[in-house]
Amino acid sequence: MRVAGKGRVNRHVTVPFTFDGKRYSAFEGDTLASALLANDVRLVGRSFKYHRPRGIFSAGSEEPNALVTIGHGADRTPNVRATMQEVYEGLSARSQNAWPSLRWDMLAVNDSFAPFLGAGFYYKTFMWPKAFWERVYEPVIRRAAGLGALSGQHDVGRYDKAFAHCDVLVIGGGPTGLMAALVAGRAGADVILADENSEFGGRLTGEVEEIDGQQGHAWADRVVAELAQMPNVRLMRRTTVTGSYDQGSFGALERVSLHHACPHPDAPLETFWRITAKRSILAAGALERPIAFPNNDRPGIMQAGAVRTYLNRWGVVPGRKVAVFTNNDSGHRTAQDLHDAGIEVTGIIDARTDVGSVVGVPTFNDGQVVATAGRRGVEQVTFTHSGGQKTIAADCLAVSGGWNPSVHLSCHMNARPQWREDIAAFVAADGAVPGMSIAGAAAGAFTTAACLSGGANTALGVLADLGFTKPEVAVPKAQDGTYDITPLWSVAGNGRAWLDFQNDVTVKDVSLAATENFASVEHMKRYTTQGMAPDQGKNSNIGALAVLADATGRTIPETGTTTYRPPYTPVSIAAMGAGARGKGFAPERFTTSHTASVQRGAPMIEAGLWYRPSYFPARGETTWQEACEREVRMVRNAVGICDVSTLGKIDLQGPDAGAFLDLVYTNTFSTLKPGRVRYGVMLREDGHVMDDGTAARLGPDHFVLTTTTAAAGQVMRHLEFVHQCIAPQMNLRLASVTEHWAQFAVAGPNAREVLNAVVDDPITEEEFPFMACGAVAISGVEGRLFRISFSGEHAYEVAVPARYGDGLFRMLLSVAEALGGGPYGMEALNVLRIEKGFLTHAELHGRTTAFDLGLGTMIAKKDCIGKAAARRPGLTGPEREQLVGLRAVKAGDEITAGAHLFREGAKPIRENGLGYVTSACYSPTMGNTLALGFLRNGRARHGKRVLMVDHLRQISTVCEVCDPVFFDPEGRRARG
Amino acid sequence: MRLNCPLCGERDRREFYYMGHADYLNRPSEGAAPDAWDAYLHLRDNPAGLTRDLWFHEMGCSAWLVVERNTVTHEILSTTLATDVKEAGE
Amino acid sequence: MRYSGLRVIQQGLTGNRGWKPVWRSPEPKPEYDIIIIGGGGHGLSTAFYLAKNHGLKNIAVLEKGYLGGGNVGRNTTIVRANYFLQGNSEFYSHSLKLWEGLEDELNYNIMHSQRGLINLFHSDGQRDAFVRRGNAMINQGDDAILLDREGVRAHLPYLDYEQTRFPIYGGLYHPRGGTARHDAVAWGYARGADARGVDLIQQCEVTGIDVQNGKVTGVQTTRGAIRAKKVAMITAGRSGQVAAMAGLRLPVESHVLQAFVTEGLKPVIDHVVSFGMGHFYISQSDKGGLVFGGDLDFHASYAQRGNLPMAEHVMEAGMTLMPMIGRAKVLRSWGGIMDMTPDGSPIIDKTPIEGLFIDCGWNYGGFKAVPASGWAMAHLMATGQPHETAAKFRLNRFATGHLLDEEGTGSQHNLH
Amino acid sequence: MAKLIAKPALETGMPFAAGDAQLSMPDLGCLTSIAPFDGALAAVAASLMAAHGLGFPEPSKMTVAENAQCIWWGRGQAMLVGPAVDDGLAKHAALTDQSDGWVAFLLDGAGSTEVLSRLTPIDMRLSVFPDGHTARTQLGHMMASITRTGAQQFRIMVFRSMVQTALHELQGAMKAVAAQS
Repeated sequence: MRVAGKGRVNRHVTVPFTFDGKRYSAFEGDTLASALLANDVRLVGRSFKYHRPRGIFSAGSEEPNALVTIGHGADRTPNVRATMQEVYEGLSARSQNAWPSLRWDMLAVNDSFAPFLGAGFYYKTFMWPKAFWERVYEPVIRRAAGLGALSGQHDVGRYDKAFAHCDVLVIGGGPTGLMAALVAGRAGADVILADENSEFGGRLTGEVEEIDGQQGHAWADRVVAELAQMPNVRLMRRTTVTGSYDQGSFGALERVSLHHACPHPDAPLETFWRITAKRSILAAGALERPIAFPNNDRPGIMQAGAVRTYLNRWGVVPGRKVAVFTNNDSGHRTAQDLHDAGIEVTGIIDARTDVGSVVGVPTFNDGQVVATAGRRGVEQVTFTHSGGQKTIAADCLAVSGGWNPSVHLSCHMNARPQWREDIAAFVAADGAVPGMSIAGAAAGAFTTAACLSGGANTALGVLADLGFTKPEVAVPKAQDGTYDITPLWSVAGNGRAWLDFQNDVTVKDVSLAATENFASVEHMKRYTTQGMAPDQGKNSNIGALAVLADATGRTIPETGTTTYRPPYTPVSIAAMGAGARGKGFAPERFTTSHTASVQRGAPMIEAGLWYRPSYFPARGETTWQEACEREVRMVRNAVGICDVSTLGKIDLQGPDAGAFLDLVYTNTFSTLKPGRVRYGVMLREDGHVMDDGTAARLGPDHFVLTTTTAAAGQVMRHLEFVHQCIAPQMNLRLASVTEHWAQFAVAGPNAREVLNAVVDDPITEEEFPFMACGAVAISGVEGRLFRISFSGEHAYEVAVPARYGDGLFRMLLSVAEALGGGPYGMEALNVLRIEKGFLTHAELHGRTTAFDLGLGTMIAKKDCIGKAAARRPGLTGPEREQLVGLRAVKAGDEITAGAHLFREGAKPIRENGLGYVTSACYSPTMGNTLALGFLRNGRARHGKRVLMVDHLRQISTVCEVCDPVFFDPEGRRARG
Repeated sequence: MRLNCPLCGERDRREFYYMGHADYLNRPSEGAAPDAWDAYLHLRDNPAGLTRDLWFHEMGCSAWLVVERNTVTHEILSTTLATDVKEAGE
Repeated sequence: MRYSGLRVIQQGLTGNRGWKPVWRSPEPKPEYDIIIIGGGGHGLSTAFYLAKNHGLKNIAVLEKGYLGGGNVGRNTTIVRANYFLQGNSEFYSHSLKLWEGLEDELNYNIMHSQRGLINLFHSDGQRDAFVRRGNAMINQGDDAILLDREGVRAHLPYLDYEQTRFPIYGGLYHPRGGTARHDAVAWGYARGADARGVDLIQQCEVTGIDVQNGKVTGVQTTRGAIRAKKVAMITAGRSGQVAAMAGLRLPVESHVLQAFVTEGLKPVIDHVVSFGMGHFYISQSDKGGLVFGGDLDFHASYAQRGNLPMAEHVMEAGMTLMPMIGRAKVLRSWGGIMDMTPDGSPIIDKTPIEGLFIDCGWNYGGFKAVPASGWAMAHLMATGQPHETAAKFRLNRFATGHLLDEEGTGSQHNLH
Repeated sequence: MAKLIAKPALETGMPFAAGDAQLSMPDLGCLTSIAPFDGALAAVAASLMAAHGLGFPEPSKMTVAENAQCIWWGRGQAMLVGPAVDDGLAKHAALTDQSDGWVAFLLDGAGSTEVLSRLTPIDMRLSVFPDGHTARTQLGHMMASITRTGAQQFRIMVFRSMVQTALHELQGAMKAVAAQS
C-alpha cells in the first residue's frame, strides 16, 4: 500500500509494468519490489524444495525470496532480485519455480512430504533399482529443482568489461562511504566510490534522521553533488564490488542499462570492472538478520529495516497492521516510523526484558514469536509473553534479529572474521585484506554518528599512508542512537523454523546434521545446503552456525564460519565473459593473401589464430578431395603457390648467434655458411621435441629462424628463456619478424621459372642451390629468398614486406597459372608433406623424441637443451614407438588418423596395442593410401604388416610398415 | 594479482606467463649426473610460504623475472630481472 | 544403520528421531597398524578398501581439518574414463567400474549420474587426437562414440554453431562419463570405513613423521604421538609439506584451480561438455547450478582462491561456445590446490622409507580417481605389490623417463 | 615486369569517430627495432643522437626529434619511428625492419582514456602515464604498444595481421563509451 506524504518516488510519473502477466502501475523511482508491495502483491515466489509461498523479505541485494524472471525470448533473465530491479515502462516480470501458477503450484505438495525430505535425505535413498537414477529419480529431481529458467537461446545482450585505477576505492556509499570519499576527494586523491544501489546514501535513504540539521538523504545528496564536481572522484552507482583479489585488485559489476526500457543499442547492459586501488575502504554496511521461529517464512514477514526503508524511501507499507519482533532497537525505529506515518502497529514483541516502548504502540517485553498463521501470507502472530501466549493480528511482521556487518569482501583472501560479543556479530579481522580498511557498520559501528566519524577517520588514516595532506573536513553532527542487542537466534515451538529461506533449511535440518555428526560448520553447510543458495547465506549463515553451536555444545567463535567466496552478489557469465561472443574470444590473424584466397573461393580454416585456405576449388570440382588431388598433382608436375607467412620467423643477430643456435638446436649451426639454410630440431629441456624448422644464415652474425605456425609463440618464449636465464653471457638479440614478412612457397618443377618471372635479377641453380638463401629484389622491393622445400619439390620460399604480400601473391599466381600451376591449400600441403614423411605437430605432439622420429643422429656432440634428459632409459630403445610410414596393402583401403595399430591377427585391445596413426591421406602421387604413425620398435618392422583398427569409424585395414619417406626418398627433386 | 615489472612498473597478472620455480635458472652443467637433472627438471621444495619463481612478461617487455613471493598469501616481496640474478652469480 | 527409502519413510513418520551419527569421533589410540594421513577422498577410500578388501581393522585416518575438506569437496564433480596412454587407461577404466557399483557398495547415494561427456574438437588435428583417444578407450573396453558436427548438434543444440571463434567440428562422446555428488563420495567412504572399524580422527594435524633406521615408526600429531607399522601420505594439495616431514622431495608443484557455480536454474545442460579450445568444461548439478571450470591460475599457490584473469577467461570461453548461459549468474567461485606433476599423471608408490607410502600427484583429475586410487593404494599397502591397474604410477618414473604425459606438454608442472 | 603494389593494412573503416573519440591510422614511415648489443648502449645512444637527433629511450619513455621518434619497445629494445635507420647503428645494435610488422592507430579526444580503459589493463591516468610515456601491454587479447602522444591522445600499435580485430575492438569500445556519456 502506498502511504501519502512518505517516500521520495516521483508521483508525477507513473510507470506501467506487469507481474505474471497482470498489469500494475508504479512510480518513477520504484524498484520492482516496492512497486509490488505498493500494489499489495504479497506472494512473489515459491521456495526451492517445499515450494512454500514466499513474499518480499528485504529491500536489498540479499533478497532470498523475490527472485523473478525479467524479459522474454533471448532477452530473458532469470533469478533477478525484485528488490534491485528498478521499474521501467513495460517491465515484464514473472515468478519462478511454480507450476501451473504461482498461486496454485502443484509441487506445493512437497511441503506435505517434508518429514521425508529433511537434510540429506537423498543420500539415503533413490539407490534402487540402480538404473532408475539416471532414468527416473534424477530427471524428476532436476525438474523440481532449480529456480528460474534460461531462455536456451544465444544471449543477445551487449556486455562490456573495463579497467579502472585509483588511489582509494570506497566500497559502499552510505554515510560511512560518502564521508570517506568526501575526505579523500578533498585531499586530492583519485577516488572511486562504488555503491550497488541506484542512489547513494545507504541506510540514510531509508531512515528518518537528521545530519547537520537536515534530512539524512538530503545531506547525502549534497555530498554526492560535491563529489560529482571533483575531477579526481569517480562515482559508480549501481556498481557492486563483487570480489577482492591480490595486490588491491577488485572485481565490480555495474548495471548500466538494466533499468532502461530501451537501452541504447551500443550501451552494455552490464559492465564488469577490474578496479585496482592503492588502498580500499570497505564501507559496505550491515545486513539485518532474521530470527528462526516457527513458520517464519510466510509472505509478510520481513526485515524490520526493510519495512522502514519501504516506508521512508518509497512511501510503501507491506501491510495495514504491522507487528514487530525484535531483539534490538532496530525494531523500535520501524515501529516509530510506521506509527508516525499513521500505520497501525499492532505490537512490538521484544525478546529483551526491560526496554522502553514506542508511544502509542503496545510493547511486549520478554516476548518471542512462537507461531504465525495465514494461508498465503501472515495474518496472525502468536507469541509468548509474561509466561503466557498472546495472539495479535498482523499482515506484516517486521523482524530484527540484529545486524551482521558486511565483512564478505574482507574475507575473500581467506581471512576469517572475528566474533564480537557486544554486538553478537562477526567483524573483519585486522589486515584481512592488505590495503583494506573497514569502516562504519561494516566494522560494527551501528549509529550514523559513528559511521560518519568512522568514515572520515578511516579516510584520514589512508590518506596519511598515501602521503596526502590532511584536508579540511568537519564531521557533521548526527544522531548517535542505541543498538542494545540481546542475541536470539531461534525460538522453539511447533512447526519448522527457517534459517535458509531459499534452500529451505530449517533449524531441524541443522540439528539433524549435528545428530549425524556433521558437526563441522563446513559439513553442516554441505549436508544441509544451508548458505549455498543465491543469497550465499547472507540471511542464514550466522543464525545457522549459532544453532549448530548450540546443538554441538560449542560457542559461536569455536564453531567458526564457512568461507566467504567471491562474488559478493551473483555476476552474470555474460558480463565477466564480455567481448567473447562469436569471434571476440581470440584475435583473428589474417595473412596478406586472405582476400585473394577468398576471392578464389577458398574455404578459410582456423590454424591457431590464423586463417589459411583449405583448398582452391576449380570449376567443376564438387569435393575437397578433387581439389586437393589436383593441387597435389599440380605441385608435383608444374608449380604451386602457397602462403607460408604464418610460420614463425625470428630474427637473431649478434656475435654469439651461432653458438646460441648450437645450444637450442640439437644439430650444429655455428658452422653453417652465410647464404645457407639448415633444418633443425629443437628439444624441450625434458628431452622431447618442441619444434622443428629452419635457420638461415643471412650474414656472419645474422640468422633468421622459422618455427611451425602452432609453436611460434612457445619458441620465442623459450629462446628468450634460454638467453636470459641460461646463457645471458651470449651477446645476441632476438626479434620476431613474423608479421613484417609475407612469405610464399613456390614449389614444383617450374618453380624457378615462376620465380625468375618476378624477380628483378633471375637466379640460377649455381647461385641458388638447394638450401641456399639470400636477398632478392622484386620490382625493386627488397625481399628474401630461401631454397627450401616442404613438398619435396624444387621449391623456394620468397618473402617481401607485408604491404607487398597481396601484390606478390597475385603476381606469383598469374605467372604460375600460365605455367600450368596455381595456388594450393592446407589439404594439398598436408598430402605433399606426408608423401615426403615431413613432420607437423600431428607427429611432434609433445611425447616424441628425436630418437622416436629417427632423428637421433641429429643430436650433435655438443651440449644442447634437452640432450641430457633425452638420454633417460625410458626415452630410447625398442619399447619406444617410432615413426614409420604405413601404406595400405590393398591399394586404396582407408587408413585413418587416430586409428591404432596391432599385430596382424591380434585382438584389437589395449594389451595388444603397438602404436597409432598420426596423419593419413590418399596420395595421388603414389596411388595409394599413405600414413605416418608411431609403432613400437617400428624401424625394425619395415616391410612387415600391421593391422590398423579404427573402432570409432569401424575400419580395419592391413598396412605395410615402411620408411616414412614414401616419395623420392633420395631427395633428387628438391635438389634438381 | 599484480607484479611489479622492474622495467614496466606494476602490471596486471594477465600480462605474465608463469614457468615455475627459480630452480630453472640453475641448469646443470653438461655431463652432470642424472640425479642433478631429475632434481632440476622435476623435484621441487614446493613451499607453502616464501618461494622464488620465474615469470615472463610476455604481453609486456619480454623480460624474464625472478619473483619472491608467498604462495599462501600471494604477497609479492620482490621482482628482479632474471639477467640481474644470473649476473649476481646465483 | 542401513539406508533405504523405507528407512527414510519410517524415520519421517517417527519424527526423524532415530538417525545415528554417520561416523564416530574416536580419540586416537597410541598405535595403529596403518595410519593414513589425509581424510580426503583418496585417504578415505584407501581406508575403506584396506578394511573391506584386505580385512584390516586397526587403521586410523588422520585429518587436520574436517573429512572431505580438500579437493574432493571442491571440484567440478566429473567422472570419466577417457584416457589414451596405457597406464592411465586401465586405471581410470577400473575406477569407472567401481563408480558404477559404488552406491551399492557404500549403501550411500553418491548420485553418480552417467549423463554422458562430450569433448568437442575444433580442427582436423584435434579430431585426429580425439579419435586416437576414443580408440584407446574402446581398446580398453570402455565406450566412445565419434560425433560429427550434426551429431554434436543433436545432443547439444544450444551451442553456437555459426559464429563461435573456433568452429565445432565434432565431438568425442563418452556415454558412461558423467558426474557424482562430490561431498557424498567422501561421506560414503567415511561412513563405510567407520562401520568397518577405521578410526576417522578429525582436527588432528600430523606435524612429524617418525623414521628410524630407514623405517617408518609413527607420526607426531597435534593430538600426540601415534605409532604405526605403515603410514600412507594421501594429502593432495599438501603432499610436498607432508613428504618433507620424512625428508622427501617430490616431483610436485602446487597450483590453484578455480571452479564456479551459478544460481539454480531449470534443467538446460544435460551432459558434461568440454570445449577443446578454451579450457572450459561444464555440467549442471541436480540442484540446477551450472558447475564449470577452466585451467589452472598457472602460478604456484596454496591459497585455495583464484584470480580474475583466469576466471574471466573461463567465462569468455563459455560465451563463445554456448552464449545461452550468458544470463546465468555466477554464485560462487572457489579454488582447489592441485598437485601438479611433470607429466600430469599421479603417483601411487612406496617411498624409499620402508613402510611409508605415497598417493599424490593427481593434477586436476583426482576426483574421478577416488575409488581406484583407494583400491590400488590399499592393495599396495596390504600386499607390498602395486595393483595391476596402477603399476605405472611410479615415483621414480621421471628420473627414468617412463612418463605418462597424456597432454604431451612436458615437464613443466603447470602445463598439464 | 608488373609493378609490385603496396597495400595498406586496412583498406576501409578509417577514420572513425564516436562520441568524444576519434580514431585514425597515421602513416608513421619506417619502423626499425634497435636492440643494442652488450655494452653498446652508450654507442647506440650517441649514434642515434648524431644520426637522428634523439637519444635511446629510458624504459617506458619515448624520445622525440623533429622528424623521428624512438619508442621504448621492451627489454633492451627501442623502435625508431619515422626515418630509415642510419646504417652506422648496425655496428652497435641489432637492427630489424618492422615497418610492415606493426600498424598504428591514433586515438584522440576527450573520451580516449575511457575508450582505452575498456581494452587495456594498464593505469592510464595522466598523473601516472603522462605525455611521452609508453607501455608494452595488451589491447584486448593482443600484444600492443601504447604511447601517450597528447593529453587526450594515444598511439596504439598492434600486429599487422590483427589489425581487423584491433579495429573491431576499438570501434566497439568507442561506441560503448559514446553510448554511456
